[in-house]
Parts: sequence; structure tokens; C-alpha cells
Amino acid sequence: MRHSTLFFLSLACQAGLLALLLTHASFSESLQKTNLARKAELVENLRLTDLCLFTEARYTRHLSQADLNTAFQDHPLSLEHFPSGSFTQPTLEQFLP
Amino acid sequence: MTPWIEKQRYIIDFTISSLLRRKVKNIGLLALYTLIVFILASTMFFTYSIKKEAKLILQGSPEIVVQKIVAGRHDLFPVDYIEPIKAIRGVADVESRLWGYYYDSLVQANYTVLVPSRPVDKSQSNARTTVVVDPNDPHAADVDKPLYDYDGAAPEAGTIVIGNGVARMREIGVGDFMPFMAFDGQIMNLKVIGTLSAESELVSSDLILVNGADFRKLFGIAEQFVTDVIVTVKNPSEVGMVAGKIKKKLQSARPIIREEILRTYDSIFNWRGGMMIVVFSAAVLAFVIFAWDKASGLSAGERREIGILKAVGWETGDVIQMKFWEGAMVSLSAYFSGVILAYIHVFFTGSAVFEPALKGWSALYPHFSLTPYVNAEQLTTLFFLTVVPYTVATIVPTWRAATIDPDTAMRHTGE
Amino acid sequence: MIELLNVRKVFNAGSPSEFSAINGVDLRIAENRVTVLKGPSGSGKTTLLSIVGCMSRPSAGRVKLRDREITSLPERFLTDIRRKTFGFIFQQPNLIKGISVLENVMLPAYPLGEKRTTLKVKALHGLNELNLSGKAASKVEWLSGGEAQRVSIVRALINDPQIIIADEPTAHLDTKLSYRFMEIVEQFKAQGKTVIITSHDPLVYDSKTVDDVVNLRDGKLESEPA
Amino acid sequence: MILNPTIIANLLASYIGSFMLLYAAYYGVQILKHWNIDSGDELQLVLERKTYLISTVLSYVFGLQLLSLFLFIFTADALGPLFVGAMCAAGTLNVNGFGYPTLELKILNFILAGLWLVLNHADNQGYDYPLIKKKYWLLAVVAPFIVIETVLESFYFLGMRANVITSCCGSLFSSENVEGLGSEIAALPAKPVLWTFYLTMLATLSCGAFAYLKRRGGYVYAGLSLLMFAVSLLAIISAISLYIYELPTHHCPFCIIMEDYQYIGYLLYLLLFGGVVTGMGSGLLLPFREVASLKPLLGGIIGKLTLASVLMYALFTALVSYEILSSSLVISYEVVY
Repeated sequence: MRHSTLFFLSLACQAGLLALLLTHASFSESLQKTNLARKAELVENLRLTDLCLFTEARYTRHLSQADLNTAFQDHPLSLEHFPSGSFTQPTLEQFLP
Repeated sequence: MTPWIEKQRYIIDFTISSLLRRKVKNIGLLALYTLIVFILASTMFFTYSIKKEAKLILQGSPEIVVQKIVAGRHDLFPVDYIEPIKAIRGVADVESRLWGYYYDSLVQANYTVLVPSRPVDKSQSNARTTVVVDPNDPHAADVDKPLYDYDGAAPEAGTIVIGNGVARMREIGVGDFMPFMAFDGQIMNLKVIGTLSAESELVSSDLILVNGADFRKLFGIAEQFVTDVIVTVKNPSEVGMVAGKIKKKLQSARPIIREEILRTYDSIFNWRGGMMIVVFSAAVLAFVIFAWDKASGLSAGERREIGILKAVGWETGDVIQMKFWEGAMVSLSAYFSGVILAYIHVFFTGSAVFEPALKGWSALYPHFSLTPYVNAEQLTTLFFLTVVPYTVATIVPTWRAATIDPDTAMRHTGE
Repeated sequence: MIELLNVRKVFNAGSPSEFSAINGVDLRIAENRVTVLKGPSGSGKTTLLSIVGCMSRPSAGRVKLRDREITSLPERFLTDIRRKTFGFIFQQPNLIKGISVLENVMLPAYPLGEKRTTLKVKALHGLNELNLSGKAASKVEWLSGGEAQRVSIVRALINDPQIIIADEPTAHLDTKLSYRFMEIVEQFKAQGKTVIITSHDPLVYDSKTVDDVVNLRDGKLESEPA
Repeated sequence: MILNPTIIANLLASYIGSFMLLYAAYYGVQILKHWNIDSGDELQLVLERKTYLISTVLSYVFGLQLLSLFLFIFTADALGPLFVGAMCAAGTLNVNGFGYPTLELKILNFILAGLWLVLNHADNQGYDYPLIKKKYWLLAVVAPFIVIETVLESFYFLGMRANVITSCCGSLFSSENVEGLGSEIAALPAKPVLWTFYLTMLATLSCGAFAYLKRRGGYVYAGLSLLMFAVSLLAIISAISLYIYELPTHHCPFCIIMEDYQYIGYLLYLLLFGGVVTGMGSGLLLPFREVASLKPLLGGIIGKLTLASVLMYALFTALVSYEILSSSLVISYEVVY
């Protein structure tokens, strides 16, 4: 087989695979819809405000509720001593417009 | 048109065989390139999905949360404040919330202890599943496992409902007792009467739902205080205005609007995604320099090859096309494989590479699988961040290579 | 067929290392003849050949091909003329390693975008003519010196050029192979092609096949043929 | 500033584009200064080689410009949630005064880069570089625009502050808000606009067909193709978008490139941009028909460009008509907003 045919074939394969994954994405998106709706319902019932992503310290748990009694985070741009600080910041935009 | 296509195919044929002749070098480049795309794509997929997930899930969170601030610090909210807020026009309802954190020294984890308010009444959907769990039969609930074995009602005194993460960490389940140390040193043994489902871990992993009286006993909070209050507004478009009125009326109050929370999460993950990319841009830059170097530092063999091509009748434009295809092959393959691998990494293996960073020092980390949200915007952004710099870095070296004099082939005497 | 008028070629113009490889050469190369450019090394043979073969442009003077002025044509047109008119045989076989003999032969035709099947037939036919049909699929590295030379001749002929240009073709060949090469040149002539060879090998310029000998020294033509 | 991957990508693209163009323009000026086709000097040979570099660079810039135009709109759209009241690109572009000018310049630069490539292609067909000076003058004209675009884009993105109250497409492009060009276009009655669109399109297409077949009226067609571009954009805002969104009040030219509408906008805009570049390109080449070295070829090139332009406009019209016919929205009476 010619190299160019192989090239286009492999390109098509990769694009096809990607398309397959994107289909998977949109498929699981609709599949997850009820699941998401139920999670949202739980959030609504329990009046939750935040994701349970960062549980290492108290003040990282409910980011939007900013528990201010904690060191190292009074300034919104202060460096975090907790590793999750590299992923989130103490909340910035919580003040009314 | 056909000669043009045929010509491109010839050029591609030749380009591939010339790439294959320098296998090690080119596979190294391809692997490095794929790695760069993979890291950037994983970051983008992860942050984007979590952003979207947060946006969808937190759609149900309270419209306005009002806290009390004393000296710039979060303080308990006096029940007396509730009536003045209720009196504000446009306010539909004000509910108090009782919640806090509890540090478990046994497993060194922080739990969120929460007193559930009454469930939101949705007359149109009363179909919420309530499963009474028989403590003697641990598999009773598996028959038709609902997402939540919990109907939203506050647990009775002496009982708790725990999040799945707590259950996992403490290795306890329904029917077990969990000891808590109250503020005054008293030990309270609370009975677990239910767990929140594993699927909801992203929001509920560390929750412990308790009865209001137990909560006050545990933390020593007097009856005239609550943690904060939730305000519901009659007309959703007036949320901002109502929040402003609350702030005006109660100077020490700090209203937090749902939209702000959502926007903030959006910003956080945007910022973090951007941060990651800025950090990785050093890697991208290093790669671009590497690509530049590889493209401009033609070996004697490569120069000779191009000289021969030009001597036998290839034009500068043809050589540029050849180099274009070379770049296109490398970058398209790297782009596609990087994106595909990143997708698998983030959505099938649960971001195994990122987990340590995300987890940080958390003792209690939720198990969750992200719902994939991938759109054209992310893919185009990735393309711009990876393929474009690579391509640009190779233009000038390409042109240099393509303008090698054809008579170098003639002047070449020794082998 | 090819006419050079007062052609000069200066390298590194304006810098201290400036030197002129060709100094005002007037030359006519007639059709269907075998012309040899003869001269010691450094006499400007190869430079002249590359100007004649449209590979490079003179610094001054005019070059005419079939009465068409081609001196100041842009490279892309020059290349187009070159690949259709000239076939090049180099001192070294100059084959590209790692691809098959057949692909090497087809290489000059790639930019023309001919259909692959017809091109392949043409290439195989050319290889057959020079007794190389058995080697079509083999890699270039496996060829002997004489075979490599013949492959490069087939490659020079793939676009059916009118003029064959050979630069010191016998420099790396033994006597037997050199004679074999001159036989091939003889065939070219019989087919009505024009052949231009640079050489300082008596075996070439004394051959009965050769019609004209041009002497070159220090970038100028020597008036009296030796 | 908002640190977002897509914003970084945008800025990166525009800096790279500007840099490449300036680089090319620098050599363009060298060529303008020292070009002498009759010389065989090394300088001339070097300059001739540089032309390859410049056209390669320009083709990349052109591609980049097209992609970044869409990326820009994408970004503006994706940033919507960060701003109070902004729901799509129409709102975020209004976050500060640099949004819309950047977009307009992007469109202009795309067209200019396309025209340059057309000129370059024609020039490459002539054996004596007949258009070389014009080509590099045009390059010198295009370069500052791209630089200005980059500057504006930087100001736009760097000047963004999240949580700024901005208008969204709901108020900006609805006729309630009677200020601004956007709303004035939107306020145009849909039906007459559609009529105008179809009539001008008919005129354009027939003029194009005439120009293609009879090789006359090329200038008229070039002018019409530009006019048609403007009319089409207008029609998209004031009428066509209504049919695509199936809402009688949603006038937004950006939302149609979103996933929700099957990315139909891409196809529409690609055809439209393609149509205007090829159409104007054919007009651009017309004055050079009599250049000796181009005479035998230029007619063909112009014809091809005209044909391409006509076909793209025709396809655009067909697509628009399909959208209108398959839409469940019926404007049977004049909606008074």
C-alpha cells in the first residue's frame, strides 16, 4: 500500500476514534442527565452550596461560604499552604456588584 | 485538479518514507508532542467538565445565603435577624441553616455536619423514592437501588445519615453507632440510619446529617443562633435587588447570591485551567524550541537529500509542501493521539495523573466520575495552543531547507 | 539549441572573498550532438554546466534556450523548464537511500503529478532498458557502483528530456564501466538527444561519440580546442 | 484580565499572526526597495527566495486569521457566564469598548489577507513577477491593520473584569433598546429585509453568471459581492437568525455557530467569507488582464474566482432558504416589536 494511503487511513482512524469518543461524550451526557438532576435535587434539598472536592481543610470545603477564621487566606491572592490551593483560590468575587 | 492531488500524494509518500528513515528522532519528537497535547488536553477536559458539572449541580443551591460578619469574620447568625429580612418586599421565605465542621481525629478527616431543612416541596414531582432500609438485611436496598436512600427529612434525635465517603473511611454502615465528642467533652453515640448514595459523592461525600437538637448539643450553640439563613425570592429577577436591601437593612449581614457562587466556580476553574496552561507553557516553549532546532538543524544527509530533490527537478515550492506535510503529519498525529489519550485519562481512568494534586492532603476524597463535556471550543483552543506554535516555529527553517541550491548535488563529491 | 552570451557568474559579490567562476563565456551548443566541457578542476566546468542546465542563474549575460530568453526567469519557471528539458547525471549516483530503486527513478516526476500507474510503467520500462528490471524493488544501498550509476541514468530519463547533462560521469567508474557509459551516450545520440558532459577523462573526450569539445580554463573558453 | 485557556489561545494566535506578518512585511519592504528582475546579483536571488518565505508566511497567517476569527467568537461566547447579564458573544463583546472593533477588524483583515493571496497566486503565474510591487504594497497596507487588531484584542482581553454588568443579546439585539447599530439592524422589519436579500442576491448571482460567461461586468460583480456580503450579514441579524432560532425576537449573529444549532453558522459564514474573498479577488485581478505575461492565464483565474464566488453565494442562499423553509417560525404578518 502507498504510504499516503496509509497516512490518510490512520488519520481517518484517529479522527474516527475521536468522533467516537465525542459521541460517547454526548451519549453519556444525556445518560447522566437524570443522575445530574438527582444530584441537583439533593443539593436543593440539603441547601448545599459547594462541591465536595477539596476536603483537606475546613475552609476549603465550602469555598463559597468562606470560613474566615483560618490562617493564610485573608488576602484573596495569598498563597495557599494547602496543596489544593494550587487548584482553587479563596473566593474572590463574593461581593455584590 | 487530479494532477494536483496526485502530486500531493507523491509528496506525502516521499515525506513518510523520509520520516521513517529517521525513525528514532521523529518518534521522539512525536512522543514529546503527544505528551504536551495530552497534558494540556487533560487539564482542559478536567477543568471544563468540573466547571460544567458544578454549574449543573449547583443550579439547585439556595438563591441567597445570608451570613453574619463580625470584624470581618464569619459569626453565628442571630435568629432575631430573620424577621426583618422576612419583612423585605420580594422575599418569599427565610429558612435557617445549621451546619458546621467536625474534625475526626481517628481518621484525620473533616466532616460537614448539617441539619437538613425540610425538603423542597415540588408538587409536580412527588415521586421521590423513599426506601426504608431493613437493618437486618444489608442487601435489601440493592434490589432497585435508588440514587438516594434518603428522603430529605431530618433524622430523629440520636440518629444520623452519613455520606458515602464517611461510611467508606470509618467502615461503618446502617445500624452502626458513631461516637462524637461534644464541645463540653461529652461523648455522644449516634446511630447511623442511612447513607447517601455513592453516585452523589461529588456533593455529599463528607456529609453527616444530624437532628437539630443533637447539633446544638454537639457544638453548644444556643437556641437564639443559627449558622446562617437562606432567603428565597418571589421573582428570580429580583435576587440582586433583594440582596442589596438585606445588606442595607442589616449592615453586618453578608448575602451570597447563587449566581455569584456559580460565576465564582466558573472563574476558579477558568483561572486554574489558565494557570496550568501558563505553567505548561514553559513546556510548550521548550518543545517549540526543540522543534525549531530539529527543523533548522538539518543533518548533512537531509541537506544532501533536499539538494538531490532540487537537482532532479523539484521546485522550492515542492520542498516547502513536503515540509508542510511533514509538519502536518507530525502535528495531526500528535494532536489526535494526545486528545484521545487525554479523553481516556480524564473520563475513563478518573484523571489518574491529576488525582494526587487534586487530592492534596485530603483524608476524605470523594470518588466520582466526571460526565464528559467536550466541545469544539476546547478542541480549537487546544489546536491553537499546540499545533499553531509548532507550525510557526518550523516555517523559517522549512524555507531555509527548501532554498538549498540545487547544484549542491553537483558539487557534492565525497560520499 | 542553447546559447550563452557573455555569461558571468560571480560568487560572494561585494565581499572580500568575491571571485568570478565564469568570466564572459560565449557558447553555442548544438542540437543532437555530444558536447564535452573539458578543463582542470576549478576551471568553472560545473558552474557553467549548472547555468546551462538552468540550475542557477548567471550574474550577468544572457542564456537562451531554443531562442527563448531564460536568463531572468523566476526559479519556479526555470525549474519547470529544467525538469521537462534536462536530465541530470551526476558524478555521484546521488540516489536517495532508504527508498527503493523504483521510487528513486520516479522521483523527478513527482511534482508533475502524473498518474502513478503510468509513471510506474514508464519507470519499469526505463529500468528494463538498462537491464535493471530485477532491481526495481531493492533498496539503493544494495546496488553496486555500476548499477547505481545506471539507476541514476534511468532517473535522468524519466521525464523524457531532450538534453542530457552529465557531470564527470566516469569519475568513479572503472574503465569497463566507463566504456559501458559511453555506449549509453551513443544510444542517447541515436535517439536524437543532445548530450552535454563535463569531464577531464580522455576516455570520454577522445571517444568517437563526442562531437564537440569545449576547453575551459579559469572561467574562460580557450580559443583553440586541444 | 481573566486567565482562561481560550483567551490565552486567542492572544497567542494574534501575537503570532502579527509577528509573522511584520516579519513578512519587513522583507516585503526590502523587496520593494531592491527589486531588479533583470539583475542576476546575489541580492536579487536572495530576494526572489524571500518571496517564497513571504507567501508561505502569508498563507499561514490567512489560515490563522480564519481560525482565529471563529475562535474569537467562540471565546466571547464561552465567557458569557462570567459577566452578569451577558448570555452570549453579543454581550461579552460589549464588556468593553474594544470587543466589537476587534471583531470588525478581524473580518476586514481576513478579507484583506485573502485578497493578498489571490494577488500572490496571480503573480506566481507570470514569468516576470508582474505584480510584485503591487503585491508588496498591499502587504504594507495589510500589516498595520493586523497589528492594530492585535493591540485592540489585547486591550479587549486584558481589560476584561469578570462580573461586569453588560447587556446580553437579549437586550442588545432587540429593538427595545433603540441605541446602537446592532439594534437598529435588528429593528429592520424582517420581511422587507428578506425581500431585499433575495433581490440583491438574484442580481448578484445573475451578474456573476454574466461575468463568468461573457467575461464582462467583472467590476460590477466585485462591487456587488461586497455589497452582498454586507446585505447578507444584515439579513442574518435581522431576519435569517429568527428562522434559525425559531424565535421572533432573538436577533443574534453569533449564537448560530453554537452547538445548539448544529454549527450551521460555520457553514453559512464560511460560504459568505469565501464568496466575498473570491468575488472581490476576481475584481482585484481585472486591471492586470493586459499584462503581457499574465494575459494567457489571468482570464482563466478570474473566471474560476468568479465561478467559485457565485457558487458559494448560491449555496449560501440555498442553505438560508432551506433554513427558512424548514423553520417552524412563520412571519405571516409584520411583527411590531
